[in-house]
Amino acid sequence: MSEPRPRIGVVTFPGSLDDRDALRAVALMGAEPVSVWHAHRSLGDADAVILPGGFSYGDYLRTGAIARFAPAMESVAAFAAAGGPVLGICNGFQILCEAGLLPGALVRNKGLAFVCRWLTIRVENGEAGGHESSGNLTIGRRGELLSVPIKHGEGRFVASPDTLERLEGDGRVAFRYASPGGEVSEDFNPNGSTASIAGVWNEAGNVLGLMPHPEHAVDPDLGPTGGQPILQWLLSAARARVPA
Amino acid sequence: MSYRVVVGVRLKEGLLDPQGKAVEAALPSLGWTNVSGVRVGKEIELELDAPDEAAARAQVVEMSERFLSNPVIETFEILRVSEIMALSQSNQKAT
Amino acid sequence: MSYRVVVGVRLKEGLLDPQGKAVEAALPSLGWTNVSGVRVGKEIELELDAPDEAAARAQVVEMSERFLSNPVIETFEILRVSEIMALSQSNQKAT
Amino acid sequence: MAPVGGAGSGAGLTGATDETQPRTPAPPAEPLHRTLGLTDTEYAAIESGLGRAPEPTELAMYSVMWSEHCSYKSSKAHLRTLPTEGPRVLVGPGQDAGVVDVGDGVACVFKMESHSHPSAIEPYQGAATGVGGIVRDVLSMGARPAALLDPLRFGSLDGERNRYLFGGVVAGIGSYGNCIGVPTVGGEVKFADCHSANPTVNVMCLGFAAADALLQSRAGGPGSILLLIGAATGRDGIGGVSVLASQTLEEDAHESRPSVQIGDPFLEKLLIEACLELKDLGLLEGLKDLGGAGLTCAVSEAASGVRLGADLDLDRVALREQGMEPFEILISESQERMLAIVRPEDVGAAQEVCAKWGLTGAPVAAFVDGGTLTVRRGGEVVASLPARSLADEGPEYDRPAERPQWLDALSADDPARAPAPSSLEDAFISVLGSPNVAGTRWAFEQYDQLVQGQTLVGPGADAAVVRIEGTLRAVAVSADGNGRYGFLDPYAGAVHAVAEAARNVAAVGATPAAITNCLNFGNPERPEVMWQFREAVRGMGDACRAFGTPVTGGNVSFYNESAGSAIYPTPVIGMVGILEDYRLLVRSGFPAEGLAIYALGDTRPELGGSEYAEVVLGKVCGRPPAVDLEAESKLHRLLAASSRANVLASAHDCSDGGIAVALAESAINGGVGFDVVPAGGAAAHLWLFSESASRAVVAPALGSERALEELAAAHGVPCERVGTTGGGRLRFGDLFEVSLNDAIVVYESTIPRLMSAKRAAV
Ligand SMILES: Nc1ncnc2c1ncn2[C@@H]1O[C@H](COP(=O)(O)OP(=O)(O)O)[C@@H](O)[C@H]1O
Ligand SMILES: [Mg+2]
Repeated sequence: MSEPRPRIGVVTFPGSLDDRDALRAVALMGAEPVSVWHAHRSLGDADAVILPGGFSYGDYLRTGAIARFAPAMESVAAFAAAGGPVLGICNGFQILCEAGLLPGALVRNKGLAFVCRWLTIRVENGEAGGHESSGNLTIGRRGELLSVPIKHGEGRFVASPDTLERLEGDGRVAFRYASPGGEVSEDFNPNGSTASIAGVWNEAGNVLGLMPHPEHAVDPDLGPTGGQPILQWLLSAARARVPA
Repeated sequence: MSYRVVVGVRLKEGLLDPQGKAVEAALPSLGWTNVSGVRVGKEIELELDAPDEAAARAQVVEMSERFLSNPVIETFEILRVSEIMALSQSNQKAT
Repeated sequence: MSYRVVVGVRLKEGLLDPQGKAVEAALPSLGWTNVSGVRVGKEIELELDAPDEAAARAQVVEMSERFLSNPVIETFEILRVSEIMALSQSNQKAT
Repeated sequence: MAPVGGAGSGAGLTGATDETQPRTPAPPAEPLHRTLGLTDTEYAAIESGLGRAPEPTELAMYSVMWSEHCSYKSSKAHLRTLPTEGPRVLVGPGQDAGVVDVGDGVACVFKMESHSHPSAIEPYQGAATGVGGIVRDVLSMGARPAALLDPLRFGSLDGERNRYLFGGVVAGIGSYGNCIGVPTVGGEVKFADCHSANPTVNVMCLGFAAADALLQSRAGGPGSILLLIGAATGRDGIGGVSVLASQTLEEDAHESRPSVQIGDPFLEKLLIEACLELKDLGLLEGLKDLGGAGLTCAVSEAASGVRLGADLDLDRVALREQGMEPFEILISESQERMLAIVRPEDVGAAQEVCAKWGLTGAPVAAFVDGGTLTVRRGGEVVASLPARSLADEGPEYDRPAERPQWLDALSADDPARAPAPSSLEDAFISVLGSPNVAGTRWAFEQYDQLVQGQTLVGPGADAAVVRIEGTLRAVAVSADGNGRYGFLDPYAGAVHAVAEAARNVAAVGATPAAITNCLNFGNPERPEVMWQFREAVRGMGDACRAFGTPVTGGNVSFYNESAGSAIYPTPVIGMVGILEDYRLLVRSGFPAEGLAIYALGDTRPELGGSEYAEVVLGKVCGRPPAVDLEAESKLHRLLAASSRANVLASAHDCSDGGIAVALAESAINGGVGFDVVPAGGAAAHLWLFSESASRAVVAPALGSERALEELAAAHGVPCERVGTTGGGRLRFGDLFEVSLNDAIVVYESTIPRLMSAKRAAV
């Protein structure tokens, strides 16, 4: 018997842009892609959910500020509370922060300009909690390097000192921007993120948000494939929920 | 009654405001060497119906807390609340 | 003297304000059905040294015309000018 | 406050004056038609066509439709000489965008347009709305917009205003393209002093559709309903078409404030999705974008296209502002609007799709028999005109053209005769670090290059390559122009632009298929400009015929001049090529050490109009390099054949800066240095910097050297081994060498350094 094919839901908000890319990427990774419409409460029986990149509601007012009130977000919140795996990519990360499902916020890049480039991120905690398991439910070992693209104008992660302390202490910083050799420094911080943070986990470890775009780094014909381990985590977490 | 309200939404103190910094850095070369502490935030203007000014203000405070600002990164301030005269009275002073 | 000045910079009337429109469109579903005319602009706060309030205001007007606003599409308004007390006197009223 | 109602507000019609002013019409210094930019002859033609004097509203409609921008009155006669047909062309000029068949049932829709005039006044919004406009052109053919390119030209970045314009334009293109989810995959950034007051902002969009599911803007029959979808109509760009685009920018350009428009890319994204969903559901007979001249243009063209008339009810148009006059609604250029042509029974279903995307779809007009466009407001007829007369019967001029005398002296001054530079290394660094040659990462990192997930090659290469989902095919696309060549010889400049665009497309292994173009010129009422234009169109046509790449469409931007001083006559060519198997794509960087390097094509002592002449000798003079169209075609065929035979490890065309720059870019892009032996002895600078046409620098895959030589011989292309890849240095034999790292710094830091001089921040 082959492994069950998990259903991965991708929520399309008005202004979502990388929704079709996320659907294509999870299909390429072996999942069944499921489109979810922002105005509906149904998540389409998804085993995991992606909030994709883009400019939901034009990023007007604040990134994610309007999308987080969508009916589908009530379902996403309930799904996450019940332990369902949720991945927020770029605008999806911003929406999760606005919705309070992840701590902190994402503000304008330090350099003020939109930045689109391939770069390296370092895995800090391949799963939340700082421990390292070796199974499918981890993205990778600490220090592992992934080549992924970023493309955003508001990706500078900020949080209160308390929150930051907790994130670091609880092993919930998922990724940091790094040099190609894995060194973390301001020279390789593309947006001025606090402590070069590129992605964070929620407390329960089932919600992950990151600014880089793993869905654009899965197809070897297009470039490096550093997105695969990230989506693999989501697929594995989803598979674990598929009733046997 | 109709009120026009102006809300200012600002990045919290202590958060880096690169836009403010860029403005501040550009000013001296334009001849202003006497300016500091520049912060760039948002100004949101809106009109709303409310029974009285206090109610209008209270509603905008709630709106700002829940939606117009993000308390993780921003503070807000109601900068102005003014009554909008009905059109037929537009040239009269309110009593 | 030091003054803290707040300037509002807005899109000219008549020009489309996509941000204001999006905010306005979102409000009813959040329960505010009584809001209209939303415009989102910039609020710029700064501190400057000037001999007196009138001078401070005049300088900020010039700065706004030349630099803080883009006269092609924006207008501005000085929303507030307040004197900054020296630290030792911060709890006293200015005379 | 500056009074509203300057150049841009269609002064003379009541509604155009400032709302707060009492509406006392200004004393009529001039007849209305002249104020609106119509000549006495044009007015007479309108009057005799109608058999009566036009009402002011009608006159306003004619003035925008018969403007240069909409009627192509100065250029039409010349454009007609262009080759427009070929086996791959599905739709040629005359529609909103051209279409070629790329195989496997897929059509590629593409078009280029200028937004230079609005960008000169408000760079961010001007460029942003330019992107919006060209995207809607592609959308109107039923294609999903899939890629953007942005050929840009500015004055020197030493000037503060030029930095502001460049920064604003790039940010504006990024803001719009990024927000609608269309990747920006290529473009050009060039600098010349003649662009200081007149930046050139061209934008190209391409999209894909099933070849059997293209939409037509000529569609529908009597009774068909025209649904206006998208933004509410405001006083945007009132007079923008005829005034902004058809009159030379003067010092007081900022007075035309009301003509600046603000784009709403979020709304555009919704519009794209709604229109494509309408099409997929079979609810559309046809689709038209609203651009220049707004509703007047869209409705009259739609009706005239099917030889019908239309009843247009302005009461049904959703308005953003109060008190709008009929003429304002008719000619408003508010962005983010489309006109869908639907069967009456489908109106309800179509409106539901609009509502799903949060848009209104208002049935503003219906086609009627008889050819008359009748416009009503509050039940009253405000205009009643033959639709054809607006859309298709505009004036046409054969304007006088004359070769300027000043060209003789320039042509005679051949930079190849100047003494060799005292230091070849310094000359090389100057050329590599010239803003026209240096890397444009500063700009293209502000663009989303990846969204939609099909970008095989993005900005910074010869041609961008975009994969076609579900097939092995890809489209290669390049946008190119050469202002200096055009200035020195407009015929040659156009030939070079087409040749370079085709060469770029061929360098990645694709076969050039067809072009779109944007012709950027000065004031056509000046004979010397008209001569430049005529020559450029002739050159473009000749080159396209020689390469078998027909012209599927384009755009003409005149009046790019201030105080009698025009921009370089600059045709910008958007070339589309087809790659049958994207896995055979050839990249421009040296991928490995120890590969042989070959120069394809002949290098002659040609420095006229070259980058070397400008940055090292400080002059723009001489004759542009000769182009042998047959030799150029052979090179394209060789490059495509080499890709098919999988012989090449890298290929890069030779253009600005010559072989020296081509080699350096291959090294920088691949991260691998080289050692070459320059030819030419004492005149090595001619070999290094000559810009002879029809050349490329290639590295065959290890073991494929003979295969390349044989292919080249079979194609009749000179092919000479010049060196070997490897090491961390760019080594030009015994002449000089530069470390790869230093070269990267020179190449990558030029534009960021110039832009950091000081930034306008807010
Ligand atoms: N330089 C050109 N070469 C060929 N065709 C052109 C050129 N300029 C304009 N055209 C064609 O003329 C028609 C009108 O162009 P334009 O008014 O720019 O179209 P639209 O209003 O749809 O953007 C189009 O079909 C366009 O392709
Ligand atoms: Mg069009």
